[in-house]
Amino acid sequence: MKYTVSVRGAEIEVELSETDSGWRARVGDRELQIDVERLGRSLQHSFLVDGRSWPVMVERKEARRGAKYVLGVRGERTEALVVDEREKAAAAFDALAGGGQSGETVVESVIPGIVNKVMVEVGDTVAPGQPLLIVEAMKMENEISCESGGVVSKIHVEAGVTVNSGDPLVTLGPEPE
Amino acid sequence: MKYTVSVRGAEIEVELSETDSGWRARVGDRELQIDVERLGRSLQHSFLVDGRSWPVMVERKEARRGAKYVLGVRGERTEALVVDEREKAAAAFDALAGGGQSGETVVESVIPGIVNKVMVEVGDTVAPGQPLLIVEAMKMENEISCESGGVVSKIHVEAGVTVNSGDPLVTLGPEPE
Amino acid sequence: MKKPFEKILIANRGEIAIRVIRTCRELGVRTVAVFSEADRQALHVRLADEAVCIGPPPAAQSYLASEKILDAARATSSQAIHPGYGFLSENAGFSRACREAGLVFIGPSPESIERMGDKVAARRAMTEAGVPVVPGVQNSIEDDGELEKAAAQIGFPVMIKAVGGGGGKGIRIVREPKDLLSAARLARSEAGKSFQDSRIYLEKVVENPHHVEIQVLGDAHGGAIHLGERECSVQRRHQKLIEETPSPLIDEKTRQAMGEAAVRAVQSLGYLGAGTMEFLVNEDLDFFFLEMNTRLQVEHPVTEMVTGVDLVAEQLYIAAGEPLRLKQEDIRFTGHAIEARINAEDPDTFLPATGTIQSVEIPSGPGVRFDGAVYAGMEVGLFYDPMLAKLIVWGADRPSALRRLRSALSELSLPGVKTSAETIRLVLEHPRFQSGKYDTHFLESEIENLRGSAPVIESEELAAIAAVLADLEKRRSHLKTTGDGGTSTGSAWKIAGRMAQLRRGM
Amino acid sequence: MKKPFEKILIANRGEIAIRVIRTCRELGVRTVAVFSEADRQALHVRLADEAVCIGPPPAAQSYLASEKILDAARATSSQAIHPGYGFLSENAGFSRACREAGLVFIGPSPESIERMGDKVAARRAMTEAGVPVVPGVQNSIEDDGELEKAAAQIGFPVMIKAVGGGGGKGIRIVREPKDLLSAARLARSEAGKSFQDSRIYLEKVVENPHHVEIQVLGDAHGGAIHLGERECSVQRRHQKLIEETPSPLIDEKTRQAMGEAAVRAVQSLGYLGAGTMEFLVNEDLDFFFLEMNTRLQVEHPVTEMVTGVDLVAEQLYIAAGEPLRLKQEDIRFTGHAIEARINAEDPDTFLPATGTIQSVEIPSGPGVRFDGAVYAGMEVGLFYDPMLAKLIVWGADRPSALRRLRSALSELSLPGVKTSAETIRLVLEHPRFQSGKYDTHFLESEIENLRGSAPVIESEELAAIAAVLADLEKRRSHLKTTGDGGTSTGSAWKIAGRMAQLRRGM
Repeated sequence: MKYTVSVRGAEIEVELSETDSGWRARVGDRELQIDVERLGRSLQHSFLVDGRSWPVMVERKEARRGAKYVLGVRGERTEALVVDEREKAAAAFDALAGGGQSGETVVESVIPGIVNKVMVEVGDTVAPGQPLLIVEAMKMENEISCESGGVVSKIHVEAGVTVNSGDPLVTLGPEPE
Repeated sequence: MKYTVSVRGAEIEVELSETDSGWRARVGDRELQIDVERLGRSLQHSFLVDGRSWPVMVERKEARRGAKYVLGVRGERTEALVVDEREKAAAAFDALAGGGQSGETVVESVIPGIVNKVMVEVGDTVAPGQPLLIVEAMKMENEISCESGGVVSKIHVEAGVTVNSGDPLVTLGPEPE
Repeated sequence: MKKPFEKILIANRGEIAIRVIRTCRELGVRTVAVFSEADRQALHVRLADEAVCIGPPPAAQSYLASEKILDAARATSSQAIHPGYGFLSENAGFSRACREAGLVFIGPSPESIERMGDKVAARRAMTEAGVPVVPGVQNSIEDDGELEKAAAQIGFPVMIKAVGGGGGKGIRIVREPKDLLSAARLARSEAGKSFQDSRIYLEKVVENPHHVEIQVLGDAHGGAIHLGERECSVQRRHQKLIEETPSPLIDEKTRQAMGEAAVRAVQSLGYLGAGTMEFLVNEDLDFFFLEMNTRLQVEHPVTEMVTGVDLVAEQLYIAAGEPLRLKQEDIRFTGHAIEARINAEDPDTFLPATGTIQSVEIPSGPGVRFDGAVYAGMEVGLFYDPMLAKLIVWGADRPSALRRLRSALSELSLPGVKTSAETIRLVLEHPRFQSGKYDTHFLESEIENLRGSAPVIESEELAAIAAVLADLEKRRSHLKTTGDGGTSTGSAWKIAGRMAQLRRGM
Repeated sequence: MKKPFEKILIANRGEIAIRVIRTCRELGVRTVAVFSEADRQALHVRLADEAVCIGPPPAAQSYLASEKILDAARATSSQAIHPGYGFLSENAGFSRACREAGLVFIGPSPESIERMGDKVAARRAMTEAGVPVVPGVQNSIEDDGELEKAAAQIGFPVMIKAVGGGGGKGIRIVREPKDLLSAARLARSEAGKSFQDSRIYLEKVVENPHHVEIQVLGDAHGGAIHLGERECSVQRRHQKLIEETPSPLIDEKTRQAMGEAAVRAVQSLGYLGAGTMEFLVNEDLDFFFLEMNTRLQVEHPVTEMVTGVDLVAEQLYIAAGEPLRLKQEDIRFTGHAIEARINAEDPDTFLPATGTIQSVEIPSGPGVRFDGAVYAGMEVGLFYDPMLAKLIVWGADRPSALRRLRSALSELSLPGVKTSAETIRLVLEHPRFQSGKYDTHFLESEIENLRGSAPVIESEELAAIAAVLADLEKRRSHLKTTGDGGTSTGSAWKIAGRMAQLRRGM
């Protein structure tokens, strides 16, 4: 079985086969012997890879394409996205279809928190760097501003609403020419 | 609902009723307000009993009659056996039917371990205090002897066998008169 | 041993409530926890002897609601209230309300808190006591015009600070005149929310400053001692991340002078309890009073590690009216201690993170202390401070302590939430931190370089392999559950499982 | 800092393997764990850098299999082997095999081990070095007749001891002549199994003895220091349960004399590495050499807590040929430390217990150290020593340390297996232990009284209520799963669940 995994921006090809005592993995031109045990029903796993010991905490996250895992090894977290061929094709299609959607920009929350104040209205023309709203978290107020200018075409939230990281806050359309 | 619970040899009657905010328990002439939360899927529970806080670790054990629980509170373990009326009747019947079974004594292992040596054979007459076998645990050898004498009628184990606490080792019949 | 009190209430949550409970339990003092509805399952509730719910999650309706806390203290017959840090700990009104209710407030008098809480008044008091302060204005400034004038006079960059508070809230550094008014607006609003006092003032920015603070204790009989310094210059967003003692910056002469200045200040204030004098120290080892924290500090454990003194126990005995149990000459310093704050935060943005902690593995062993409030299943929300725990280590010297912290961090695992542990590990690898030559700008100016230098585990490869195996496991268990039986191929970890079974059968 | 080695193999398991890994990780020394098939998931395997399976569960086929361990060391290019305690740690043959294989054995020379391992030879060597020994025979005794004669000469009660070993194995105390031969038979068999040497000898029983031992370090250059004493008199079945330092029994003069005797012995032996001179001390403070443990002791952490010295690090540097990094005058003692051994054992019988640890909650906070090998899901079996962990605390004085230990114990929870924690708590409550006036008979003679005095939690009532609620929960969840839907009455904890949901919706 052959898989593509995206780790820290790099695409890594992993070829796996089952052996009598565990797994054999081929990564690039290296071949590794792997013995792995999961500790009970926990997230903790013990990997022995060619005799080296790696405790790996495996968390599964939702992802749009493929399966995303957060792997914690000795306090270090690494995210890995497992993509199969079908998913790769779909992602490529998405990219072709254009993520930019006709010059629109969506300003997303970079922080989970509570919207404290919305400082713009639909139809406002905003300049690059202009503060759009304030999101409060742990009593710290954080101004959310836009990187590029435009015209506010949609406001997705109102004051008092709870938002998570990545939630859309404001959509900006292109400035009228 | 009324329950009988056996704790450290004492039988405690508990009457429980559900309230808006938790439970009301009547134990003897005391009435207690109880708010309880289980922590996720863990064994740990947080009890607030009339404002006092008790973290309680709840383990369920198998028991012949009723349900046995081991309750860990701040490092102290207490065993409690919940008995309902039907089970109490059955236990009483068992007692009446006689646990002694015609003068036979079963010597049980007081320790989990591995039987190292069996020093008697079926038919042997043994004196009170005589060593019957050796059970080894953690490299310590422990002589298992009988409290009263008799004739060995059955040997339940052989050298090399693993035994748990309470497992029958040797059955002694009455001495011929 | 005489108990300082029979029963006290702890008006706080999280690790500091647990810290106080631990000392009380040792001294035989019964504890009453208070909790908001969001904290019913919290560890401080379970570890306390009693617990009282004081309202809904928002702090204003629970941990900041003085009246509810006083009611809880009366209902439980508590003799005293320990405020921890944050929340009501530096609220003079609360200290006064305790006094009026006949309860002992474990901390200084309302008058001391007011004097030091008003950062402008504190600066004046220190100047009078002969302690140098950071150059700046003498009063708070309301008017925008005045603000612009004062800032120009001091010269950019200037620091906007809240009159009413500390802890990084309401602070803005302004580099250009054009940003002054917008920064002031945000600072006022934050300050108002955090301290119920929206007044601000201006200070000169001390260039390349070190944040060095002195721990002090004062009793009700005029006694005052200091317990050495703490270096707290690893900060981001004006929040400390790593603290250590002794400071790698200052020399013995400066240490002595700062300690003496701090004791002088405590005596001139008639200060009661544990407190911290914060100083900025520049590269010439000149030191300037910054503010006084009239409470226990988050980073107090490093002082405990090198002195062997239990600061919470001393707080309790002082509050009970006892004279100081330690003289200045009893305070001896051994080795080096470092604290790392484990916050729920995104290491890429330093912003608070949320999630459910799936399991807890905490470091242990020689010289390792973990003051935490975490448990498996804990939901980390947005209502309160994101600090989850503190990892503190002691070593015979600074290099040993650094190595031990790095080693201990590798044993910490709190899957389900991102933490500051990654940032801390990066800092520990940095040559400037290792050399001890770092100031308060260090972290924010170096963080991008730090991230670039992220030590890659063997192990992008390992990550890829582990992810594939985890995914395989997921698919197979899915097959087993939803498929039609015959096609089940079993677990990806099956070899392990089978071996384990064989073993059990032996 | 120079590393003592690049990579070492740890020929042990459990908490001591982890203890060694922690120091190595700090020093930048890579570690190789070995494990039996029963330990594939063990914590020491996960914490080490590398791991090698060395055979089936029985120790004779894995942790005692020298050849397999040497093979593993060679295969992993390890430079040295740390034996921990138990297993091969006092096996002269193994020390010699390491030497012959070109590997450094982190411990004394085979000659030293042989001399001290033969308890009869050790007694002779000590007598020659001018260190007092317990009265007894000069040689081992094979013949039953001779045994009876010698015992009569010494006078009952006598102690049967194994020539080849320590650690309580092969020891029998005999009070009456009639029990002598049966006790000797068991002692010989146990000794043969534990030490591959079934020889025994006899010693006089010292009445009401204290077990006090001195920690020593010797280097390859003739250097020798001691690190004070440990009192280890809380024992049952000849196994220590609680250890502390300083000893509450001995005075400064005795401490000095014992320390000097121990250093003299180390020098006269040319002893290399960490070792412990065990003494019996009677009520008149006369001390008698009992035996020398030529390895790290289980209870070494109490010494580390009061001196700040990392004994494992010193072992590594000594083994690497360095001269001692510490002089006698560098060793300063601060405060009081106590260790409690957390064994898997039935508190009613002191016999080993088995089970699966369901979850792990470990104590933490100021002055608390936990050296453990436990994890949630761990199966505690019968193959190895039942010790799961050690809880060590430091306090400014003995009463503070005792209070801290009691407090820390209340935070320890390992559901699924019975442990010695309950016995330890009972001991801590006992006035004789609190007063420090206890000898090696204390625990076994007082245990029944101790059990009678078991502090009853509020809480037989609480236990009853909790059990009923748990039972209710069980029945209701059963109903929900197997019943026909409509009759489900939900969880007994449902109120909590509903409130939690409401909160999340806020």
